[in-house]
Amino acid sequence: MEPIFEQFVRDLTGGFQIPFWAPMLVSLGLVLAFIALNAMFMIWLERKICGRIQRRLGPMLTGPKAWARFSMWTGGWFQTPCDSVKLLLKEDIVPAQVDRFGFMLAPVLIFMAALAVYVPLPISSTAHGQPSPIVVAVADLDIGLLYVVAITTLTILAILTAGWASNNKYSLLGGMRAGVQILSYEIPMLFALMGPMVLAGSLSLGDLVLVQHAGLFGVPFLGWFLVPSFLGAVVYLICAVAETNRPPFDMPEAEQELVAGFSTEYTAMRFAMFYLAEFSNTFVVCMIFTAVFLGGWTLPGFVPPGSLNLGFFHLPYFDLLAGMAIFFAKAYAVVLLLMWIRWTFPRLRPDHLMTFGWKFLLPLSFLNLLICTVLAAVQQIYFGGNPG
Amino acid sequence: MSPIGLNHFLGLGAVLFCLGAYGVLTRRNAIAVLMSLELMFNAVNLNLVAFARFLPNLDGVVLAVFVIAVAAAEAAVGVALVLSIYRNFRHIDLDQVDTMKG
Amino acid sequence: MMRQFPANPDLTVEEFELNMGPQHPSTHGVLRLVLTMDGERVVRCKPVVGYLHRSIEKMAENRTYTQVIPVTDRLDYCTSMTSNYVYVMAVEDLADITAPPRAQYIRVIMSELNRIASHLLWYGTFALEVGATTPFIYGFRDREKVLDLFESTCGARLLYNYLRIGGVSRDLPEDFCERMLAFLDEWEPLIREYEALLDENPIFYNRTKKVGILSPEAALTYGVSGPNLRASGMARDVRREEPYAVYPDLEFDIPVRTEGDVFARYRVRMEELRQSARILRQCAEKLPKGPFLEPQPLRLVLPEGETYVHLESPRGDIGCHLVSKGTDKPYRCKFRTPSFCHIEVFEHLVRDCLIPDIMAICASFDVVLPETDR
Amino acid sequence: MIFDPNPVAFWLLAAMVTGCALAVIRAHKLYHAGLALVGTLFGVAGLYGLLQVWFLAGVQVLVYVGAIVILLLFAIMLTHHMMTPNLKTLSTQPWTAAAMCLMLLAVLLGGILSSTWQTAPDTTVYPTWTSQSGFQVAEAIPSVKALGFRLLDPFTLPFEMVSVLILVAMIAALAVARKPPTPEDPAEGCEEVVP
Repeated sequence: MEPIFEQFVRDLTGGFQIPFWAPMLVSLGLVLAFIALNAMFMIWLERKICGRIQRRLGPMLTGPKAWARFSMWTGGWFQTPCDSVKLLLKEDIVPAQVDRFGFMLAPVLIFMAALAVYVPLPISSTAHGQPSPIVVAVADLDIGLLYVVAITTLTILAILTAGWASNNKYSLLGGMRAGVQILSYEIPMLFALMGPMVLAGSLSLGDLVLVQHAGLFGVPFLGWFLVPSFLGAVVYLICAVAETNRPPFDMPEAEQELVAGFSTEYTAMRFAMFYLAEFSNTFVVCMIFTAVFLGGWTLPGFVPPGSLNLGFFHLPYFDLLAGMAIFFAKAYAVVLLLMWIRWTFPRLRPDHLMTFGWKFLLPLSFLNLLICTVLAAVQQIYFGGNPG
Repeated sequence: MSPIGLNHFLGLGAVLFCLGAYGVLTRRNAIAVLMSLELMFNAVNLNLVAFARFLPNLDGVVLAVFVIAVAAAEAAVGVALVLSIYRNFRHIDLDQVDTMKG
Repeated sequence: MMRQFPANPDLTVEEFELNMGPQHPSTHGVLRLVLTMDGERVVRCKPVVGYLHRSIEKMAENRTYTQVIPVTDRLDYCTSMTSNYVYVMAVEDLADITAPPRAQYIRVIMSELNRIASHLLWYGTFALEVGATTPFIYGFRDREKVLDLFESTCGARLLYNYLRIGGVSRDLPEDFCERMLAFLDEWEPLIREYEALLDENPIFYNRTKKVGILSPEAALTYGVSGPNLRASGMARDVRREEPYAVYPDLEFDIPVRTEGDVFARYRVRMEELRQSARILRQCAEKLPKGPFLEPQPLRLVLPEGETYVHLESPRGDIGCHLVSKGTDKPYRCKFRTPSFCHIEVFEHLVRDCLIPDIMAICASFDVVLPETDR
Repeated sequence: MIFDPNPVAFWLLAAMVTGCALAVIRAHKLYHAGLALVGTLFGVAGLYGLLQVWFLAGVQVLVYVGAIVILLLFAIMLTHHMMTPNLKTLSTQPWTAAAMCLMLLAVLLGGILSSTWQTAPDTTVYPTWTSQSGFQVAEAIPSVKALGFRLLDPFTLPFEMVSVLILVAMIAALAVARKPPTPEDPAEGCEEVVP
């Protein structure tokens, strides 16, 4: 992020040297804005998809009437902003018998985790004014994937704390369920991600994407790790749904069983933070899936030019914008898949969930790791070493 | 501010270790004792990593990885023991778990 | 120092009591289950009813025989027609009145339509209890069409107050049969769609198969009736065993499953939807012309005596025990409602289950609380 | 390059670590002690980051916060009523223990201050694999790859031993925490007991 940001400011102002904290502050602002806006859009989309699947229209009344007349996909645009304002204005209740410290800490913790996890996620790359292409991320960490998985564990902590501090049996059961579920599904998820790690020889998400672009066995179309590590992709996606507590893995907040699970006692802004974090995390797992299995911002055999000259209009940073467009298109394709799953399946039972995770997904992820290791060895021996 | 050297890290490690030791000595609850033990593990790890970076030798980091692995194993067995004690005594107050005294 | 030894050495975690209801998203109204839990496992379950008691039976004692009919609507808001019917049947039995044939057919049509509406409602909520949201909307969408038919007949969509002593309150509209057949033609293929959403789904299969198994013996002991009894392998149906109205003239099967689990109860109800459609088609064909009501005096006085009649409501065997002392008001009007018996079974079935199983089991019995408490 | 951690960051992290550690050993509600332990662990992870050992920082958060502390919190939830504070926090002789620990601290600090360490700037050539040139290329920051090679080259045996240890610990934990089998016990127990 920093080199590009500096370059951008220099381009714009003609040689202005930015202070060292500016990129951090700007990326923090960008991520915050992205989380809020994207979650709003996703909630709207979720309701529309849900409506489509259930043969109804979804929200149609808020927003410009003229658009709503056009089709169901253009109506109700202002629904989620209105809902957010409503949530903001509601009374913030801290029940008398709760543990105040934990009760107040939990939403902050879950939101912090949702925010921090964006750091190593690469959304594009650009060669503009740089000697070699630079990955666009807040910081393309050397330990990217490990960082993401580590930060995710904070979510368990937050949910457990919310469940415990609420001093409500439903909340406690929800918190415990969430803890057990996320903890159990983290293991197959890690092993599923390990396949691509071995293939790329790196933990950095940027490297993973670049390796996929280079291709496996010299064939660019084999490059997406979806192909060599197909089992891993399936296992990861299932585990990711479980990690984000989305249906059919929404045991922790199963409405029909535990009222609202760990968030039963939460209202107003605190509840909104849980809700926002949930959607943010959903999108994050889709972004990770895109970066790790779907080739990130690249398309096989396609390298966008650094700038686009349309004759009358010169568009700099074209490779950056094209990469972002590709990346978000892929990520939203995964989001749509998750939504489709959500509105189709019934909910699992906690013990079935455990059996499924430990006895099915975990061996499958081991198998995937084995396949990937063999493929990586073949690549290394016959095709000139680790591409990473 | 004066530059930070190896001694700063070692000193912090010592403080952390002593806090952990105090916890182990004074806490009566088995889980609290386990937590204090984790503090001591961390103090040791901090020293190892500081040594690895200041007397440049990566072995310290490798050792720290091993310590974390052992700590994980210790916690698993420890919690299992706590649950087992709880099942038999309905409490986990270590001062009262003394049936072996006869 | 005092050392406390456990009362039960097998306990791993502390047992705690969980009040599920009377306000809980999935207890459909106001059922309260007092659960003793060991973690997620249910150790004991004690259903508590009575939160919706409206003393319908007492109210009936202070009204004339005709005035009781709207009260019976409130017995079970999902199938007001059959609640009406069982009361009207008791009065007719005691007064020795026979409704004209057209009225008999209309009553059967209404009962079966109401069975469809009730089962669709059940399908939606049952799916919701196991965590699938989409079937809920499907079920309610098609229930609306049945309600439209009711609305065109008697003007009401929920509490019909349609049946009268000696017939029904008004004749069917002109085009009722055509519209009903059009609805059936459109709707019957959709049953396949409902099943496609749940039947072949491994998650649903795992949630419902071998869960909450009710043996035929236990079912009889607890007085379970209707689809729930038939799912336990007993082919008992009042329509077949003590046929009333025009059921002897109609051909229909009684779906039976032998497993007695949640899945079997679900399947039986799905098959009943088809059978109801079959009955309705026959009724539309055979519906005779003629009067729809044999008018009765406004202040109907029944001879002294008592009677017990029962019929097959969507939920099971609903009965009415009517005692007359020769006045214009019932001396005693007691309803035997299937849901009340079904709730008793929970205590027996829910033991050693997990919380999600409670939901699946409770929902599979199709309990309606107003009927339980009366 | 002389290795020079940022002093502001160090002192902030040191304050966080010490403060949270104090809370761990003094908190009345055990759950709060657990949360404070998370704070300490994050502080230590931050110190690892300050020492540029990012991999270890990640592992610290993943294993300690993600597994060990969660496990401890589960144990707290299973063995305590929800809100009862742990009343008897300290044993009968807190002051003796404090004195002993202070003495220990004095000894440790004295040892640290009286020793002279052979500190040196980090100039090690950490081996890194690249496709062009095989093992080579110097890196001043210990990368994940460098650590991986170090872990598997001279420390292969301990590495494998640790995996055996973890396996043994897992089996032992299961054996200890398992319910004594009863005849009517279902094959699949409830899932919370498995640590």
